[in-house]
Amino acid sequence: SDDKDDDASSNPGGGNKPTYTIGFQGGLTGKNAQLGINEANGVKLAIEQANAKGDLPFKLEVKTSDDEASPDKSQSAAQKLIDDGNVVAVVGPAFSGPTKAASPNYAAAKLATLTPSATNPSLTAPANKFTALLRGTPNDNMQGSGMATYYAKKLKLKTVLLIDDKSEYGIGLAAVAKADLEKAGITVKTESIPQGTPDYTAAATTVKNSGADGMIYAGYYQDGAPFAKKLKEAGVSIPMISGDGTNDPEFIKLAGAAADNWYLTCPCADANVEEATKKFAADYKAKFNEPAGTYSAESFDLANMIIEQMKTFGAEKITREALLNKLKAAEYKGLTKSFKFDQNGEYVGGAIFLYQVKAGKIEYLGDIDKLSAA
Amino acid sequence: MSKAPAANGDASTAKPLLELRDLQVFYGAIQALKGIDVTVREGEIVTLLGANGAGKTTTLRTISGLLTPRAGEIRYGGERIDGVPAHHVVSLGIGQSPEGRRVFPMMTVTDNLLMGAYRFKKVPQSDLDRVFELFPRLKERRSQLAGTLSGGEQQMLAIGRAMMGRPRLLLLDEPSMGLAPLIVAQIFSIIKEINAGGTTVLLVEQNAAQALKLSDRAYVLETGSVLVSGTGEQLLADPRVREAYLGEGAGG
Amino acid sequence: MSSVTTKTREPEASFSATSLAKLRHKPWYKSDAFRRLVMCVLLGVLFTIMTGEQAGDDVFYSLNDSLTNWPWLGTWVAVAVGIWALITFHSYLLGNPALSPVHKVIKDATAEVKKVTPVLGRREVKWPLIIALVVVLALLPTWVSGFWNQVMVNEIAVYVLLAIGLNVVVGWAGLLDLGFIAFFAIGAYSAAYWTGKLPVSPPVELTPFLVIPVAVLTCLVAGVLLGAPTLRLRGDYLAIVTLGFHEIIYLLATNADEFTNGPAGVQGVPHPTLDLGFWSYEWTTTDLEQYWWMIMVIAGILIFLFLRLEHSKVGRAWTAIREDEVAAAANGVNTVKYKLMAFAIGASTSGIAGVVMASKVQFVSPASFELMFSVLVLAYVIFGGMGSIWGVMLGTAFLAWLPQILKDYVDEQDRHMYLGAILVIMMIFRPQGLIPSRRRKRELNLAKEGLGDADAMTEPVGGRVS
Amino acid sequence: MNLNEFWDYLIPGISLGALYAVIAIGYTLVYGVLQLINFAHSEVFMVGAFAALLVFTKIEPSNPSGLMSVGLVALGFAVSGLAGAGTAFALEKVAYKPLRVRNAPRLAFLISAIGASFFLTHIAGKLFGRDPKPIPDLFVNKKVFEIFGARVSVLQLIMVGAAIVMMIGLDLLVNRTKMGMGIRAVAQDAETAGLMGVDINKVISRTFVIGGLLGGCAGFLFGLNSQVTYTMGFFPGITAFAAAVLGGIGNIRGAMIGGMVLGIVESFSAWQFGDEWRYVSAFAVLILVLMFRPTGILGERLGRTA
Amino acid sequence: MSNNTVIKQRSAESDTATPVIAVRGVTLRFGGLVCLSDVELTLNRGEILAVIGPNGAGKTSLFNSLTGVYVPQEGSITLNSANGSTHALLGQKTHVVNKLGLARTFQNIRLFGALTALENVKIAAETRQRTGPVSIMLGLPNARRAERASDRRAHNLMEFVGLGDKINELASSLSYGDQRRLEIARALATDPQVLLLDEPAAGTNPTEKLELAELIRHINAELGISVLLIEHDMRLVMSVAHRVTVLNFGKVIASGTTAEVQRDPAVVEAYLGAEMAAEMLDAQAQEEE
Ligand SMILES: Nc1ncnc2c1ncn2[C@@H]1O[C@H](COP(=O)(O)OP(=O)(O)OP(=O)(O)O)[C@@H](O)[C@H]1O
Ligand SMILES: Nc1ncnc2c1ncn2[C@@H]1O[C@H](COP(=O)(O)OP(=O)(O)OP(=O)(O)O)[C@@H](O)[C@H]1O
Ligand SMILES: CC(C)C[C@H](N)C(=O)O
Ligand SMILES: [Mg+2]
Ligand SMILES: [Mg+2]
Repeated sequence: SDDKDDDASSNPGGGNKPTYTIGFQGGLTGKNAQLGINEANGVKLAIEQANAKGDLPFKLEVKTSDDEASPDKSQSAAQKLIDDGNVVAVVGPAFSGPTKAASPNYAAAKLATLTPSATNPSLTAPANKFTALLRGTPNDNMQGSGMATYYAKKLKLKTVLLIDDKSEYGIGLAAVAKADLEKAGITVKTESIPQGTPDYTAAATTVKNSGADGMIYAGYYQDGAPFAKKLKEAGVSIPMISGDGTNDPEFIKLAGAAADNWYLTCPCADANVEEATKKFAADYKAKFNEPAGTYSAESFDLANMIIEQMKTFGAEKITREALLNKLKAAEYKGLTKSFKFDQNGEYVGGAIFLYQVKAGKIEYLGDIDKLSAA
Repeated sequence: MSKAPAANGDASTAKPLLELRDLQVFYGAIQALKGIDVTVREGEIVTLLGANGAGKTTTLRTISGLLTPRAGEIRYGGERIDGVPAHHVVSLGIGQSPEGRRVFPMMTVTDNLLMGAYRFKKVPQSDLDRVFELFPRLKERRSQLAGTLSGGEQQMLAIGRAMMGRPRLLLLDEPSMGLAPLIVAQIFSIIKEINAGGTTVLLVEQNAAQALKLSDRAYVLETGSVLVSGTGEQLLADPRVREAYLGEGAGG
Repeated sequence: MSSVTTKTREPEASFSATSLAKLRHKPWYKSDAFRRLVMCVLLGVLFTIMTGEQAGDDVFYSLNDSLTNWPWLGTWVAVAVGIWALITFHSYLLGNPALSPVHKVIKDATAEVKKVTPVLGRREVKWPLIIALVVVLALLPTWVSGFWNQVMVNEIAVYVLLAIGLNVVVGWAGLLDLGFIAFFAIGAYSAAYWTGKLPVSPPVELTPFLVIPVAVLTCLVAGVLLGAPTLRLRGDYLAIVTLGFHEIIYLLATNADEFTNGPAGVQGVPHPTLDLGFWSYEWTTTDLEQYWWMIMVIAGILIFLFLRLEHSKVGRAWTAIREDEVAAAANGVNTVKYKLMAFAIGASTSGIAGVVMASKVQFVSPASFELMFSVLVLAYVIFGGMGSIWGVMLGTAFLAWLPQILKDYVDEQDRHMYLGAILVIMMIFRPQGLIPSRRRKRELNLAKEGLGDADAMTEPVGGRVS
Repeated sequence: MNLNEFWDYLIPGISLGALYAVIAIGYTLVYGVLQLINFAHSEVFMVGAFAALLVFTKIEPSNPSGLMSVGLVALGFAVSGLAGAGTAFALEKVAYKPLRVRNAPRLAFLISAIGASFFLTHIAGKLFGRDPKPIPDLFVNKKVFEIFGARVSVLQLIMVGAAIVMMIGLDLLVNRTKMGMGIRAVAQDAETAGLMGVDINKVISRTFVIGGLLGGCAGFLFGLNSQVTYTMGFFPGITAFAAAVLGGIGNIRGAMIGGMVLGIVESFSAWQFGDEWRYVSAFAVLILVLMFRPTGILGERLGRTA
Repeated sequence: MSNNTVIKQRSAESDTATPVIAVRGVTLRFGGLVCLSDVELTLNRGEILAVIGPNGAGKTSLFNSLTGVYVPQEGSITLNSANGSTHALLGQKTHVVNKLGLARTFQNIRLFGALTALENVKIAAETRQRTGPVSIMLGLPNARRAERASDRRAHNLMEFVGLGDKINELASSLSYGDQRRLEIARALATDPQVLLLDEPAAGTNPTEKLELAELIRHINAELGISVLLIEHDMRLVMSVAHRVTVLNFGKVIASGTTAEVQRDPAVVEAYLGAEMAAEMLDAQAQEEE
């Protein structure tokens, strides 16, 4: 549903400006609801701030649509946005599965969807004809290979244990990492430790007994944190690396000291270094009384990217198709990274950055390729 | 079987222990009792007779608080007790052996008996002994699960269990149902014995001939109303009763 | 308490007129009116929390916020007390609830309905009505927005199909099935397999319509495979086994990546096509009504077939098994056969729904088959009124529609909270469901009188035998 | 299969099994008395965990050890147990009693239970946030013991110890006290129990309270072992219910055995086949056992039989 | 439409030579408890055999063993059909036993309460029909024909047991005595050779008992069905049974004609009691006069 606070932030300029809506589709209930909520909030914040600035030639609203992270609920969630003639572009869908289910509908409606987090590589395959989908994030291939590179080149490990969480995200990431690790001549052992495992003690024992000298965890922080705790208890001290699903302050909050020394990758630049991101974090916390979470900032960026393109229309009426075409060609420098798409809607560029948890803080180490080359 | 001294003479003058006045009970829209009056005096054995569905069980269940009458009253020792919930009625000294025995199948015989004394904080061994004395069969089987007892044994247990609550008034619902002839005879003599020990008994029976022989007075119910009432002998002699409830050629 | 003391027994429980009076009349704090008041106030507080702020990082935030938000809290509590007062004074003032105008309105209304029902049952009224209903339903998608079109197909119609199937298992045969969505999954994966979209390729590729019979067959077999070893189980034992079966199927879909592509799912299941030689038709992503009509036809056929079953030898045998399995067997009913039949029919219906879903969404992944959905379909069926096809259809439509319409009124994240509350309230006030079947209603009435169980699912394990 | 690993996996299996057992008892007790799957029991468990979370978030213990830790853990049990008991009590009054009074069909109870479960889950999500939250450390000393070369953490000892104490206590309560006898009697024949002077409503309430108490404590332990979320009840709930059935639903000792078996099976299957096959193995074992023993390992006990 | 068209009639003459059911050396145990021990029993074609004995003697368990509800550990149970074939019943499924020709009633009435009286009977009658779910779903003519046939048969049977006017009442709303009759009608609908009645008179009053005795004789004489009867009411037993077998603690302690059995001291001691025995002898003497 629409956010109640929207009216509060309505422009002072008055009545005759047109109103446009930016949609958001993601899982607000169901499994991993928190991720969807993080993203929705990012979008809401962007729109509130844009309206508040008062320099827009139009008024903006936001419309969220919950797909419960389920593919079969995705089409109707998408349709809700498609039906609303005011919706000119959509941030989302958040998850790859729902993205696959709904993209044909968006394509037919020529409604731009900029996903901040659907990372499954196959989404941008031209054969899909997902012509309205623009991926605002490097896909799993890039992160997975980043991890592999670091282990192979920098740490020079022999055997790596690769663990996925049986989520779509986790297995995607793991598959790529596996291929790249093997390419680098590293022996790979794989395990799956699904989300919501009731007790990670057995899993930690498995890691301990595996004989690997490095571990990759492809999953989210909700599961990574208790796992990290048990790993620490088990006395596992090999290098551990995880992706953007874990790269979140919550990880440290949940795992406590057990998070120390974990490497975390992310296609996103350090969210804490720059002034702008600090302001974002503060504003977010102020509005939603919780710190910005995974993908909040990316969603914020994508919403702003849309708004920026909308501004280029000036007084002209904004149509979906026109906006879609502009977005396809656009380039935008956000808080987290620069956004640009190739002809398939795939994210272009995308360095992967490495972080490490040290004494309860996520510290920025640098561009993973550069680090590995060094 | 010792002939217990007939209490007829003084019972008729004893003060009433239980009085039902114009009792009306409904199951939803169905009226099961259409205003019955029954009196049980201290020390008596009173029998309720009647065909299936006449309302005998309903009467007992209303007395013990499982059903609430829509009209009329129940007086016990002179005080109204209708509307008192079942688990409090027991503590007034009204014990019941329900239709179909209803022993707790997964409890031992002893535990079943102790359940009968649930209202007491402590149960004296003598109470158990008294029941075991009445029913030696139960003593043999005291640690057997009640569900595995035979029908007759279960019936004994149900009566024994009711006795454990030291009732002043004992309600027995068809204690002879489904029992072998030998056991039926036993049960009746035990009822007599219990009564001789000072417990007033309200008995519901299909087995009219035997019940009437044993009781001081009796009521015949028919579709929720009292049809005839009188002393045991009177009813045994009543042609209507003889025809409907004793069948032809019933021994007397 | 299996120990026994030898001390003298308690003094005989004594009772006096006053103590008895106390027992006969509840003290004020136990009175219905007072309890209702407490309940209303608590509900007021609860409602304040329900409509309060979403907590985030700080676990106390929402609690502090709603319980110190006096105007808001006060309003809700006042409303609650107001409602209480209305109810209480209403019945006090009138003394006799029968005098209440509300009561009268309800009574009149039911009387009217009772007058109308037999008329509705008459042939010359019934058929025109049914035809009118079908026409309205068929035209429905052309009147509503694309969103509701999607909802009608993906969320409502597919689940209505499922509910029709589950009704056979639970409503008619009385087998408590908590894993029904497993067959839905099998249907959907069959569609993906036979259209060549799974990592493993099929011997021949089929179009979705041709997959339907194959999926029906597959589910039939799966239903029998599940049914056969579990037939000795009753009630809740069966429930947990079916639930386990669901989990196993779900986890196989998730874990057996080589066959199912795991959690990533498979994409591109084609839309159905119809080729009659002289005329061919292809369903598309954008023609939403077409799917609605297709499901209407499928549901129509199923209803046509199943309605016959209910009042036939088969339906009666199911009822017999449901009520008393030993007695049924003793009268020659082959309980195994009929139970398997129910499982198989239910499973195949579910399979059809799976194929439809797969080709509509064109994407199949385990996420559509979570345990929660099994629980939900069961809730739909019971909510609608087990055993009555019309009831379960209505119940499903309502409960599947509800979360969608709630989107416009409450925080999307909170929808399940309201759904849960509605389920509880509904079961309190209408435990038999929206439109219970006649037989089920009778069973319920019998249960109310203490003669047997309303759903005939409490037969002691192993059965009564005498 | 080397023997060291065997112990390595057995021990977490036992501690997890102990938790399942404690939750399973809640199901079994309620089932025994009301013949009802208390689907919302998993939310009682969740509420217990949140209660502990709230208290410890307020207290913010810093580096507790020694007696302090003991006190905190005891506090955790008290708070979570009370919260669980309270929730279960309210649940019975709101979601079940009205149906009981109306003599509703049993499946209506199931749906009411499911509704209550949804409601509690999501109101907790709203009230406490939807992100997982950690219970602060209650003992810095995570000293690990070794048994047969396998590690045993303090928390595991607490889990198993608490479970054993609760199980023994409950077993005594049900089999040795007057209240327990009342519970058993109501389970077997409620109406007749009433005729014996048992207040049926009170017994039912108490049963819920006891089950809730155990469930709440289990929630606390579970939260301590990992973290607290509004959806945390669902899977442990399902597994514990399976455990109750596996042992013979209605049978308290059966619930204990069932819980243990499932905990160990899960752990061993994590070892042998991988963590993703945990539940598959657990349910496969459940189905197999029920095929050969349709009334569970120990059969029904509290409940009625023919 | 007369009964004969639907209810098959068998030759009513009591052919005492051929046993319909032969129970040989049957032993049934529950754990340590021996419920039936080496039981021998023969039911001859056309006969009414009463099985009596104290509570818990194993009478109902014997019925359960005959009908496949229980599977005795030892012994054999054979059914000799009217058409000359013989079947081993031990270990057969309940519904198979029923198909072979054994129908029963239950000690505690077990009707399908939410169905009408007629439907109760139809269910049983339909187990003899071959129509499958597919033809029913499609409404094929054979399914309709079958439906009509079972309807007719059920009507006739209801008429036969004297419930012709209660066809559309709910089974649960019938009076106790009528429910007993309905159970019998339902059992008859499966067209049995042998009818097993478990305490059909329990909880009925003397008048109803007389009517019941009449019905049992009717079933035996008119339909030619052999009857195995468990009953505690000695008057009923004596008035209908041709022979009596007495069980005690799972063993057969006596077997013979009614007169023989009531004089048997073991039976008197274990079951009848001296008083009852004397009473019965009296009654019999009166009747003979
Ligand atoms: N729970 C119930 N619900 C509805 N009607 C009932 C219920 N119990 C009994 N009745 C009806 O109330 C009437 C009286 O029944 P009741 O059980 O008191 O008869 P009874 O004299 O004890 O008969 P029986 O000899 O069969 O035990 C009957 O018509 C019966 O059908
Ligand atoms: N399923 C069972 N499990 C254990 N014991 C059983 C079982 N069924 C029957 N029994 C026992 O077998 C014995 C015989 O029981 P049965 O019901 O056959 O007696 P009966 O002769 O029919 O008695 P009644 O005349 O009281 O009906 C009893 O002691 C009974 O407890
Ligand atoms: C992290 C998530 C919100 C989504 C995930 N990357 C996916 O592709 O599904
Ligand atoms: Mg009665
Ligand atoms: Mg018997």
